[in-house]
Amino acid sequence: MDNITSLKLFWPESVLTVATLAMFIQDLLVRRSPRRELVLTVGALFWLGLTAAALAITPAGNVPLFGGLLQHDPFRIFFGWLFLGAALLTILIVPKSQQISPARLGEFFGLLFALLLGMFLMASATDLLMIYLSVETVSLVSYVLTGFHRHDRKANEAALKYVIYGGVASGVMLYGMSILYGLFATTHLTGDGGIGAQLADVTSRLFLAHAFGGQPAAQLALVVAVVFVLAGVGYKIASVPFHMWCPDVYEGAPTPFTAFLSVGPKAAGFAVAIRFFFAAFERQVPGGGYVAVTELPWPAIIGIISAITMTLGNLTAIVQTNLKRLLAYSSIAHAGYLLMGLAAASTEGVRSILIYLIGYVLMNVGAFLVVIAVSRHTGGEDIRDFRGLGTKAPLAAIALTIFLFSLTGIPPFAGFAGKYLIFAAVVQRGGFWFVLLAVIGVVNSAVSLFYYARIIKAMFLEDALDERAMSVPAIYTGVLVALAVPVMVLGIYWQPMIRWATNAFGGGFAL
Amino acid sequence: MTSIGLPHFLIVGAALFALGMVTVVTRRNAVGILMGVELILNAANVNFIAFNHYVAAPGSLTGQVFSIFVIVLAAAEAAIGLAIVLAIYQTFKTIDVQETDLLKE
Amino acid sequence: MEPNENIARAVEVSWLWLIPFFPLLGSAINVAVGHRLQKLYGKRAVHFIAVGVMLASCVVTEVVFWKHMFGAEPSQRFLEDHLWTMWQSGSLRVNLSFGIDPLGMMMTFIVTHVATLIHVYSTGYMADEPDYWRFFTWLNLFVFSMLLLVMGSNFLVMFFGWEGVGLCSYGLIAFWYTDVEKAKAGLKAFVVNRFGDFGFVIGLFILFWSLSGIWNPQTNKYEHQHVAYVTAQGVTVGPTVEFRELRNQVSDESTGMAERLKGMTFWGFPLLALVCILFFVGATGKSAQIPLYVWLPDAMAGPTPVSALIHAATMVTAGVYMVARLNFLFALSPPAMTVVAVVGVLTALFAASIGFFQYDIKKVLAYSTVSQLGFMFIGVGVGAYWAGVFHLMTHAFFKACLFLGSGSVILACHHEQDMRKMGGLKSYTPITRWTYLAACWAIAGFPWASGFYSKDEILWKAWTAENLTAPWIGPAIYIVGAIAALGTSFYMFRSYYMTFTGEYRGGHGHEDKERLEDPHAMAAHAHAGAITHGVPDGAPAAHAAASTVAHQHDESHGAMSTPAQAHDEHKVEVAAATAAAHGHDDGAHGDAHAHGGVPHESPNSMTYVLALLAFAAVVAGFVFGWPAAWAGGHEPVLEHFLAPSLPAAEHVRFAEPGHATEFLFQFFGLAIAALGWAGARALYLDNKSTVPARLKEMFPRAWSVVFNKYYVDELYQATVVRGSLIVARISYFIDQNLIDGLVNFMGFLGRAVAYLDAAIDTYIVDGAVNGLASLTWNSGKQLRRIQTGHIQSYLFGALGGAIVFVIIQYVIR
Amino acid sequence: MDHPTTSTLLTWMTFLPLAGAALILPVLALRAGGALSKAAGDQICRLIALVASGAVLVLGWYLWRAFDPQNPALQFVQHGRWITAYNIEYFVGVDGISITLVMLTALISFIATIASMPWWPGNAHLDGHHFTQHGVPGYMAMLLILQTGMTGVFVSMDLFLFYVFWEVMLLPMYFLIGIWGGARKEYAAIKFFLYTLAGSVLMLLAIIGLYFYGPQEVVDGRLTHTFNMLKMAQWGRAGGYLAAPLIGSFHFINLAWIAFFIGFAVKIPMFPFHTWLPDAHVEAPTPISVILAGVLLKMGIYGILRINFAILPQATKWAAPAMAVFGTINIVYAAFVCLAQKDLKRMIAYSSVSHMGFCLLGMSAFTQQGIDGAVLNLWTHGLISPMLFLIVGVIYDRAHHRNIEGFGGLAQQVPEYAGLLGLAFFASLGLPGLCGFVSEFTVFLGSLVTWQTLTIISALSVIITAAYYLWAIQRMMLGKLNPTYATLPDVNWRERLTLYPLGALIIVFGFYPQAIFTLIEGSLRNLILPLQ
Repeated sequence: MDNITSLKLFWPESVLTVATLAMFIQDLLVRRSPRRELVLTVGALFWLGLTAAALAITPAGNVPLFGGLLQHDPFRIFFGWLFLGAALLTILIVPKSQQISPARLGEFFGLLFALLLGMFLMASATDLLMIYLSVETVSLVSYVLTGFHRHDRKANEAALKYVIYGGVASGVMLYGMSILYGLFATTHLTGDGGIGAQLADVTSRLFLAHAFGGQPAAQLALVVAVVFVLAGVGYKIASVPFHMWCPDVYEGAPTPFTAFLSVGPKAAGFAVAIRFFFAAFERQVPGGGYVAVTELPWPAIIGIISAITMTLGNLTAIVQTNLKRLLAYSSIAHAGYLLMGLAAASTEGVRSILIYLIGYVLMNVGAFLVVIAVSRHTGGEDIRDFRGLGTKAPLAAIALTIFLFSLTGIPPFAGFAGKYLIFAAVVQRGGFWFVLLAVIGVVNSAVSLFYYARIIKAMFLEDALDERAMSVPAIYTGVLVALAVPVMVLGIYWQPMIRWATNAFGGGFAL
Repeated sequence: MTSIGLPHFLIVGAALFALGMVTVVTRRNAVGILMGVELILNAANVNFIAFNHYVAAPGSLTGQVFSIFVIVLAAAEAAIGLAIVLAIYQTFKTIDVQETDLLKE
Repeated sequence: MEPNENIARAVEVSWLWLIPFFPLLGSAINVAVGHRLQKLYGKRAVHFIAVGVMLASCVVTEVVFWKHMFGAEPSQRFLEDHLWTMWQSGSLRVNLSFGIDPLGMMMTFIVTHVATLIHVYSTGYMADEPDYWRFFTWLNLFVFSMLLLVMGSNFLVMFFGWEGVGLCSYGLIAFWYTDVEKAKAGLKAFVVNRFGDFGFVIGLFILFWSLSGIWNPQTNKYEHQHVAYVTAQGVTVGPTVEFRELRNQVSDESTGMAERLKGMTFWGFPLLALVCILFFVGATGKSAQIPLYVWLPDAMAGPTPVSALIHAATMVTAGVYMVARLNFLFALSPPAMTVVAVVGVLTALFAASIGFFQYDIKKVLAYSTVSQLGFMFIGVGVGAYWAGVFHLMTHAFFKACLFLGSGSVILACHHEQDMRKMGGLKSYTPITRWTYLAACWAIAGFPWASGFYSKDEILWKAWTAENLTAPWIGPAIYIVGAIAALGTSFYMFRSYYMTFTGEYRGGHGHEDKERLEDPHAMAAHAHAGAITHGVPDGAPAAHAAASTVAHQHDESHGAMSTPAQAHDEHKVEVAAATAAAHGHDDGAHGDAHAHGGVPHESPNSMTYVLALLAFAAVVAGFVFGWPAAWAGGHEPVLEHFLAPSLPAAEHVRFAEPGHATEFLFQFFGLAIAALGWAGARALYLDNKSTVPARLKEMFPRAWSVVFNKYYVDELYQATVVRGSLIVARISYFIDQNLIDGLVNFMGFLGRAVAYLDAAIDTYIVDGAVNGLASLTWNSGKQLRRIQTGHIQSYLFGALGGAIVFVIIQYVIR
Repeated sequence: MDHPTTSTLLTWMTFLPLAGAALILPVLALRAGGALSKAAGDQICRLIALVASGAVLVLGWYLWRAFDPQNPALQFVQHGRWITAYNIEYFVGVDGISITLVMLTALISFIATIASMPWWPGNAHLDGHHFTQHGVPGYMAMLLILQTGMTGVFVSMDLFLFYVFWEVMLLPMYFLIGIWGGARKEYAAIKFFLYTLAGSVLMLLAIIGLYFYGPQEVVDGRLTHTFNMLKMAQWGRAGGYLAAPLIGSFHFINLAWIAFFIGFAVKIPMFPFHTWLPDAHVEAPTPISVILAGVLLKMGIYGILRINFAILPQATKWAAPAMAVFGTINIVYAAFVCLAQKDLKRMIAYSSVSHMGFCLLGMSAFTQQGIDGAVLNLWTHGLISPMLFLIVGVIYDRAHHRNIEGFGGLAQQVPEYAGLLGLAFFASLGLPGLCGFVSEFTVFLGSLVTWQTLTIISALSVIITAAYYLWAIQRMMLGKLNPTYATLPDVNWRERLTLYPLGALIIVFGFYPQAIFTLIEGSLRNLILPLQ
């Protein structure tokens, strides 16, 4: 599809590009205004709304854009809405969080939109180049936002670590991409002549010859390349062994951004991973199912990673006392659960990931929101700061309880729906290894209860350190309710989520 | 009589990659580490160019374009990295180094 | 075909349930409002209810007998009253229904009538008991349970009663629970009986299933054969718990059930023997036979009327009754019968030997009871069912009489039970003395008192028994039994002479243990306690305090300095006790007998009862058991009456040596009794002889062994009780430390790993940046190592991971 | 869709308490708004809880009257779509297996609610720390939610629905123990929660497995699997699950059976998964112990019957010996442990472990009597153990300790209490005439044909049981009165209201257990048919 017509389907990204610039300009314009905080928030919401509108009016379809750099399909739209939701929550949270000074609010929003743009691109990239670019965009902006407090040493440490990890990871990924390019002589994943197509038809395996001397070496090269790419993705979704940056960055970054970081880029990373593996190594069969086209055992490797990731994440989380770190490790564990869905390498698996992500956005942001609310009051994020929350701010406490139980994956909360579907997908694959993976998964979710329950225990079973009444901003209360209610409703009735996921993946279209 | 071929380029690329890695994991200086990252990126660039020449269909410029993009992004990354190093300088200069253990339980 | 007279057909009598109902009603009333009644209207109200319901149930029993039993056709003597089906599960159907056949009739008679008498007696004996209502509640409840046991038409109802009487005996033995020893005696009785019940129930299970299938001797697996069906004779063949149906299908040859059962084995044992022995295990529990007799002597901790009713006349005979009730089963299995008879005779001898040297009058009677029960088991064991049951009846009379007599004596001697502190009572308590003597006469087996007929019938049947596993066993049993009989005669007269002849040796204070049995004393101690706790002097203060703490009968034991002092307070305080604590007159004899004075005869409510029982003890023998040998072959009344209930009696074979021999053996019996009496008279009359003392000197060890009941209690204590407690501790230890410990250890392991992991993260990461930061400024040499090390390790970690995955991937494919 | 809706009764019984809990929220709002005083708010919450659970009890009575014992099939069915994508349905109904438990839940919940009321005179000894005094709205809400969860477990016929209720039940229980519990409440609560969750997550996998290897049906033109337990049961009896592929070298049915069994064994609780129970009981407030012992423990057995027996009969046969052995261990081992207890509540908790062993033994025999006795034992133990825990509660409220040896001679100070205690203890040790005996007897009778040795060993435990109960009575009630308790008040009206009904029922069902047998026998006969 040529570029001009492609632009028709490129509205959301276009709007976001403009929005980024617009936010900076608006920031300059209202620099003197006393009500800049409000003005900027409204502005941000306006642009977000505009993006949403653009996304809404974008006609459905399944076409490559810009000569196959991007792919316009429901999958992308789904993630678009997910990202917008996360962004909306962040925008609502930021102003009252007392972590972003009004003076730099516009800057923050601007960067946020840039980040959003990168994520949108990640969700639709079908070309190695585009993948690299979008990942880098997201990374670069994230570095900046992590070190947003120029004078906070924690923030700086975090930012530095992030840069180094990110740089190396993306470098490794790039190197892997270069090898892929060498093997296939193309950077397209999809389309005829794309990597997927080449792998799919056995005859064209000859290509391997002229790159390296013969099959085995080529296979090794392919494996290396895949793993290197995986390193880049794994770093984005914070899976072992590329997770170490995660806790420090989460702790160092301003909490509203941490909340966003824990859901947005992670989701985007999964979008990339799903696209990469399913476009390149799987072929869609009539009826929406997928079958492997190579003997490359990528599900196994993903399975192993997911097992290690969730186990380490959970075990480490047990001993955390700082809630931001704790949630960081818990988010690592959740990356592990999500990878299980990917390891299933089936339509159901991917759908379960998508559904899990919906619940995950709601409950994780919600949890961070309560953390922000508490740290506004106590100035700390330790578990002991949560003591007696049940009496000081019952509503927040109940909300957090709901989110945590949902994260544990106990019915009737949304987290359970996602988790159930992931396990179902894995068990459906059958066979000893998949069942073992599932067992590891369920045992982990039992273990995770241990540290989530510690927080609940602190809130309800222990007495407060001080008797100061705690005030929760009305907007926060509103957001909390707005998050808790769907968490419960979707937990009891998840038919709609299934519908969205079914539309988004494995329908009549290929990635 | 051997002519320079794809393997030589790839070896150079691999060497660069290895060097970059080594730099990253051994240098003590933040700036040095960032340099290591640059090396890694350029190792990829070398590969891209070489493959573009030897493997890709004649007239295709994908590899070239890719490498150019990489150079641009590398610059951006370097800029941000240095900026952060600078920030660290500002914050940490004022404080005793022994007390800078913040991100810990 | 003509109806087979072996088949018992039921006659519906829809009001049999009234017999047990009345006592139940009485106890219900008393438990609900007895306490209040006693407060408002005095003890009269309480025992009016209790005795009233007993009389009612007696009347019903009489009506049943004269209306349906007396002169009815043998086949018409199976009265049944079906109330409702309690539960039904598969082939198991449990009815709440009562059945009275001649055997049951006799037992019902004994239970209701003797119980009524003892109720009356209790009104006198317990007159000073503060918890009067509680006593009669238990007593009525006991009669109810006993009637369930006797009248139950199936194993389950019988078992309801079986355990019910156990419960009541627990409650009555531990009636004065403030004394821990008495409480422990109750516990012991119940738990020991549980052993027996266990056997009973297992036996029932095995029998039940055997009626509809077999236990494959190879695999020990149960193989179901048929469901219940009805023969042309109208006999239901199949699993059942109804006595009558069981009896019919076993004793009616056409069903072939008897042969089936004979042929069957369970775990290699002959099934019938196993089942019967298991039932007998139950019997040993209830009827205090070896090895489960140990609870009965301790049970004497209960009030004496209780000992008379439960531990002499009725409950302890339940085992005998059960064996007689199941005669058709036991008769099929000579081994089982032999076991029963042998255990019986051994118990008889063993208990008698212990009885020789006891000083506590109630202990003597207790062991004599055990021994007499042994005789009964000889009877039912050798197949002379009617004889065993006959002895059961006569024993009910004379043993009840003896116990009540001892109660009267104890009361007379101010709650003294040690015969060494008695003596010469014949002048003080003539009625008691004569009744006691009559009962001794009966138990020793002098003609024409009842014991003579029943005991000699049993021993004679033992001699002539041919249904045992070996021919020599019968005679052997006879000889041992005869020795036991000799012992009986001896120790009974010993107790008589020690108690009633010579000089009165008691009357000065009692030791602590007896005091607790004495209601007066209990009340008094409240005051002693009040004094010692409250204001130390001054009667009015004592009274004030008394009324407040009147219920704490035991406060004083620690504080009580000397028996003498106790006794004085005792005298002073009795009036106050009864007056202040339970402010009303005490019916029968409020303060009739002040304590510490001379012995005194008991009130009429007790003496009349004694007289009646003594009369029965004397006459019951020849009325019901006039031997066939004397009557020219007419079988005794009772045997004739019981015949329909004991179908097996005619299958069990006995030798027929002719009348001469029988007379000879009856003479032996007389001689034995006389010998025992003479010995006792020589040694214990008027407490003159010094022989006993010298014998005691001569064989101190032997004496102490016997006196201490062969240390059986200690043995059980050391093995069973200790054993189970140790097992318990071990199990609990396992629970706490191993299982839970394991769980906690897993938890700990998890946390340990977690800490480790966290440490790696933290240190590598922090160290990295700290080092970095530090280095970026002053290239501090000391941190160099750390920094390089850290950066290496953390990025190597990532890289190493990647490489590992490469390898894995390569390997997997 | 077969099993058309015939009644909404069960839905009412299930969600009425939840509605009550929802009703508490506005009360909270009013209280927060200051429109209500704290005391008034508390009273209203108590009233709501009482009315809600009382109403459920009435419905339960109606259910009992309207239930047709002749019909072994499912009754009072309500059927609705829930999540069509996975063919998950809202499907509730009762048959002989569950009817008694539904009634029991209603009864015990109501009694527990009464036991949570401080209204009646003679409660002066309840200080501010007493569970009836603080956090009343939360307590009542949790109690009601718990009741919904419990009822739901027993009525749901859709496996997924079952699992949801099963998990929902955990949360309120966790808080009820953790907030209103005793000294080591946090430990006990988390232990309970983790144990049960660990058990149930494995169950989740097994459920998924049953779903995918289970029967298929066409729903709106789509061939799909089903969570319908009845269809699964038909499929299982027909041997459908035998066709499932091996997992590693294991048969699917065996693995699934084990997974379910572990999940349920934790709840029973079965040795060696029982150690959470003593702690939970000792720390839980009295009404919660009542519910724990009265209803929660029953769910394990119920689940085994409903799922392991009905859906995986082949595997059940395969595992029967293990069940019998574990049952025996439970019975004997726990009885001995009881003998070693000093803490009264702990002793009774272990006695529950011992008595639940009867169910395992009876079920594993596959005889009518065995399984009837097992299910009856759920009912009888469901009446007796609550009474026992209430008895403990009475003394604990007054003496503030439960050390058996710390009492002595109480019988003369509190005769009425002593009488009730005696009744409960004797009922529990299986005295004929009280309902405990009936189930014991029937279980042993039924299990003897299959497990001779084990039955005889287990039957020996009746001696131990008698020993530890009577010993406890002797140490607490008999002997010299411990002067410390010279002024101990006897039971008050609140306690009478909870104790006497239970006592009466214990006696009634001791003489007329047929009332229960008629309800259960039909369904149970069908249940064990494929197992014999």
